[in-house]
Amino acid sequence: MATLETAPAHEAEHEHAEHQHLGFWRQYVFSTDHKVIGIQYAVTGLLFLLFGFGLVTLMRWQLAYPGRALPWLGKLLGDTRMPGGAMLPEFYNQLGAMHGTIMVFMGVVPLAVGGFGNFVLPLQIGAPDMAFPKINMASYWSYFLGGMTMLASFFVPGGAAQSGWTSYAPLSVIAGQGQTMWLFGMIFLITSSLLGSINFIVTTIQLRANGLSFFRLPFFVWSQLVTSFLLLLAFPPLEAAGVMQLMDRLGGSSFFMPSGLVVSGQVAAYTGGGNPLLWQHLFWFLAHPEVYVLILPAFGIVSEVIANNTRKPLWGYKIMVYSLWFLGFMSFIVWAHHMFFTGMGTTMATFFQTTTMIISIPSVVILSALFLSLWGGSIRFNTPMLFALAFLPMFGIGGLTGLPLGLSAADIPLHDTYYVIGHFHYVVAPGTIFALFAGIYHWFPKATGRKMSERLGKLHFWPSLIFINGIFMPMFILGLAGVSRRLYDGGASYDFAKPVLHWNVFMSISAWGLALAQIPFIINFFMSIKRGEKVGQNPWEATTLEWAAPSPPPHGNFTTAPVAYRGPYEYSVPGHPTDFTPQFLSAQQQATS
Amino acid sequence: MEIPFTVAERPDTGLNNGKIGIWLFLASEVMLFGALFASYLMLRIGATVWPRGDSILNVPLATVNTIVLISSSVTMVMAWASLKRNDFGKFRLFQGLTILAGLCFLGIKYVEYSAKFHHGLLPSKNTFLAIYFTLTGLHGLHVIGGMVVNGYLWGPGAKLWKTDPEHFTNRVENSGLFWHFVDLVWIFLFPVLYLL
Amino acid sequence: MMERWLPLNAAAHGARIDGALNWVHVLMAILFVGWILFFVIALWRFRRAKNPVASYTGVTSHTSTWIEIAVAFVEAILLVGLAVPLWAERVAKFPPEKDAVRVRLVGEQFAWNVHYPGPDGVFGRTSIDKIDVQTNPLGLDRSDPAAKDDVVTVNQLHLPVGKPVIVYLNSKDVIHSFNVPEFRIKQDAVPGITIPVWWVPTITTAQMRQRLGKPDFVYEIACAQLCGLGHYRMRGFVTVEEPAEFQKWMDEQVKAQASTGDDIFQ
Amino acid sequence: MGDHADIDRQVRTYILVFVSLMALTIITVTISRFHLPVPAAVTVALIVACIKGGLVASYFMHLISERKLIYWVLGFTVACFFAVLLLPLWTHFDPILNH
Ligand code: HEA
Ligand code: HEA
Ligand code: CUA
Ligand SMILES: [Cu+2]
Repeated sequence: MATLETAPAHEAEHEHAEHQHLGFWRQYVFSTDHKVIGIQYAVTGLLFLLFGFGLVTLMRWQLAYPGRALPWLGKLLGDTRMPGGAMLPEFYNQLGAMHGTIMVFMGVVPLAVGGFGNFVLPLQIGAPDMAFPKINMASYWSYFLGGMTMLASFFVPGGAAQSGWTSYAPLSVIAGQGQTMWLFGMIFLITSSLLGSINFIVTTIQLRANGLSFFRLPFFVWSQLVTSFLLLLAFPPLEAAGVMQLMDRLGGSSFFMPSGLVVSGQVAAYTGGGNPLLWQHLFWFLAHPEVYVLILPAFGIVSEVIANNTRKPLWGYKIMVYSLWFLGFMSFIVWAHHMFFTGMGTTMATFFQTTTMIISIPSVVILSALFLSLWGGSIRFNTPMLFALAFLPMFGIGGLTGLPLGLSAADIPLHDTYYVIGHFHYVVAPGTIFALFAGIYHWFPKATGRKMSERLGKLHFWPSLIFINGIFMPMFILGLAGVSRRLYDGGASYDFAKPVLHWNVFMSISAWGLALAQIPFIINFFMSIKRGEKVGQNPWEATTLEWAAPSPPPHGNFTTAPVAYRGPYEYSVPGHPTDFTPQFLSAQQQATS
Repeated sequence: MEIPFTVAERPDTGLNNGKIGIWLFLASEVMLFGALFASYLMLRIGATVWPRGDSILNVPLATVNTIVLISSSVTMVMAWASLKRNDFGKFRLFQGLTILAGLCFLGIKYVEYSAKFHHGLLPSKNTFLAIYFTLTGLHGLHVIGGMVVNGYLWGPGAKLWKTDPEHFTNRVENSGLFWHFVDLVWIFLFPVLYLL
Repeated sequence: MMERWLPLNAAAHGARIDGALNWVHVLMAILFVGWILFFVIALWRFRRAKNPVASYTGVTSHTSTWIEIAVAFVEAILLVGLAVPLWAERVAKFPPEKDAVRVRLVGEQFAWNVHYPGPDGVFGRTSIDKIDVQTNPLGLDRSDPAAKDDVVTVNQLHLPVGKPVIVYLNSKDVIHSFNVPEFRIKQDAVPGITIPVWWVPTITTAQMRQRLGKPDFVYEIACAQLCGLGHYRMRGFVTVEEPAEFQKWMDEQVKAQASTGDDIFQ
Repeated sequence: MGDHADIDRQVRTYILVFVSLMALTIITVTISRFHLPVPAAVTVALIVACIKGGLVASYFMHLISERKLIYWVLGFTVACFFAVLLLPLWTHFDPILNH
């Protein structure tokens, strides 16, 4: 590879000195430093995850004990939501729609992409910052605005959006004001993602350190790169759809409104001529790639943690990279597997079933590679590794249960039941969320210079693993029994659901148990910032470039521009004195150290 | 450390950061307008009747607007070429013309819109008008956006020319790419909405 | 295998749907068990305490490639052998209309309107300006000769056993979804489009009551698509009867609705 | 900075492209006056628009001599563009019908 001129080291110091003069606001709030922005993203994302979890704990009360008054919190929420402490169906629907929206768009994506991507990616490629620091800042603040708009929507008359996170028209078009807020909020979030993804792609392509050729990139960087492409190309259609839905709601147009609608016995004031399925196409054109946006960064994090803690190279790194790209590309042409029951004929269904089956193969390949990486390792069971290891079978269960959903005939009994809820929660909750926890425990020392407590970490891990399965495993039973999702009473109205409904109580108790199991984490997180064990630059004895920077890294990241001398996972190289050979040490440095 | 390749090209990719950035942005714009064109197609194919554009819309005005926008693309590229020739005065001229053409486009659009509003031809009337207003409205917003950037580079942003001419030229090139893209979208909007 | 978890099947095609579901789950179970075993063994054998030095090369065998190819192959078989033909039968091989019971089913927030064509086999004209929530939810135009003998009910669908049924799904307002778990049928009711769906019920309600030992068993229509605050209670009922019983019910309805029809529906 | 002779040549190209764009605009408007049957009209209008768009992209946006990386990005984008443009139409062409 051609040698690249990078700025000499003294310039870095100059920048560093200049940085000292930045005031509090420029340094910590309106910062353009990728690390600060990453942390802002991560903390905001975590808070939203917590909030989204809060919403669902409320829902789980109603699902376990339909109609029963919730002791004191219920009254607190007021008469428009929980009169006398008993939940209204309107409010249940708001909670459901906002739980989905918040978890996906304001929790996981900002944490996985905005947080980890921003903090780790430039460090891992040896860059001083993102390619466009100001755009990076704009991306965070756009996200922040979007988040605030969504939160505010709970307080408009009629409450927040209540047409599901999918916002299917016509229901969403005739819904109350909360839906308008949802749309505006989404437009902010989409803008944020677009700005962010452009930044990630340019940064990865352009700011790689000397010697860091593409096939020396850590797998995490690859996963962020592909994720960014998905965001970049899949989000604009939802933006277009959002604009059209706004037009329908505010401008009286009929993009998604067919002719002849009669709502509550009144002929609806729409001229008609629109098509409700158009919304679904545009929504799923985003939302299917979006689910891979939720999982690919998780693959990336897990790969880093596994390579580091098995003390051996990832198995099949190149195949994993190719699979990743293939997965990314295919994810654009499988979306209609969410729409099998919208009146689809044989050829269309066959096409989308086939692409869906095809896309499962690269997932199998990546997962197999991660499983095989364990073989022959010298495995350290620290907290990040426990979360990463748990990710594998949990994602496996989620992914495998995607297969019957992907076959249209097998999907007939399963579509829109709790089986689907079970499927995707296995991939996003014990899957992605666990991977994110692994990432937090893994990179915390880099961000703060201190390790999180192992004891509290394990106290976080084991109960979380048990409870989370307690929530989601019974969902498959409910789903097979035919219980629909999004039911305010959890199915109590239906006789056929009666034999399985007792599980609802079990699931809810597990969910509250899971909530309690997060307390050690929250304590650990905040305590360790101040009191955690102090560590050096490379506490995990890792090989990738971020560990060449001081912990926490200063403004500009590296004291001298790092150079990559080898691939990312050179662990346990035969004949080498230590069991790790970092990318950033030259042969001479190795010899003298 | 300074961020590398903001001005100079990275040897192995042959590109500077801004250039890739703007192209990625345009890629997302392609998908944005792509989705709207998809909606147009789907609505039109599903419609029982679909008016010919010229039965409702003002083709002569739109033709003039097409010419205006194409001309502005030429002046834009000439503005950039002037910088390449080190002729800052010409740049000011051409860039100014580009902005004026943008204004002219918006003026004509305003006349078109107000005539529609006047006759009660609103997005709520039928899906043709709905998609017409959405597409042209969004396109209009892009024109405004492009003009703001071009105006900045014509005015306060031009200070950069004195300190870092190459960086400034790159900026003009990138804003030009965006402007041409806006033109390109119109090139498709015009026949699709007005002529078919 | 899966029958344990599913509601008792009561449609002619249902067994094959369940079969498909079975086979996918067999594949899933094999993969799951295989990988879990590998996983547990790997974690046990290669824990740091037991294996202090990792192997740089790791696995060299190509077994996993073969497993992946096998997975792809099995998926292809499931697809071509089961899913696609079953789907084709559902959506393209409708029974001839004359041999089937035909019903229009129109969803609204939050009820299912049932419309039989009556003895003449022709659905009467409906129009939206005749709709009245209380008295004429479908907007049936009784002045149309074809509408005179039509039968309309709310949330009550009667069907004869053993005869193909074609249901024409539609909606007045938002998207609903027609779902009767025992029939292995699910189909969205999308406003603006009419989507047909068909099946052959094989077990009468009375037989079901006996088999399940539940004297109050009814087939329930469960709306499967979020349609607003009453989504959870948008429940309809299907009664599957012997053909003679069904005919009797139908005749009664025709008589009752034709005689009072004009008074009620105006 | 490119040398001046090079730029001069490019400027001449720009003028040429400009003239062609004008001509094509006139052509497409004129043809539309004949009210051809819809399929023919669509074909002609789209062909002309594609030529015009191609000219703008190739010369004004310099795509004709761009780097490989940009081509990759745009190729990927175009594939996705056609996916979103065409696949939803299937809903119209392959619905469940009862005959
Ligand atoms: C991160 C998110 C994510 C991921 C990765 C996936 C992955 C997959 N999904 Fe899922 N899906 C969602 C999130 C996700 N999904 C969401 C959110 C919904 C619902 C949206 C809504 O309606 O609200 C949904 C819904 C959904 C549907 C629609 C169901 C319906 O509404 O009827 C379908 C149908 O095809 C589907 C299929 C698949 C398939 C085939 C995969 C495949 O990619 C999976 C491939 C993976 C594997 C095949 C596993 C491989 C692993 C091994 C072989 C190892 C096994 C080892 C052990 C178990 C130890 N998904
Ligand atoms: C990324 C996506 C995501 C995630 C992570 C989750 C997580 C969870 N979800 Fe949800 N869910 C959805 C996306 C997600 N969900 C979607 C899209 C829907 C469909 C909505 C619709 O129908 O429209 C849905 C629907 C849904 C339902 C069905 C509702 C219905 O159909 O009526 C249920 C029911 O139990 C549920 C439960 C849960 C539970 C118990 C968790 C738990 O796993 C939560 C676990 C959370 C944590 C463990 C949080 C950890 C965070 C911290 C500890 C923060 C610490 C903070 C600091 C340090 C500052 N979810
Ligand atoms: Cu009707 Cu849900
Ligand atoms: Cu999907």
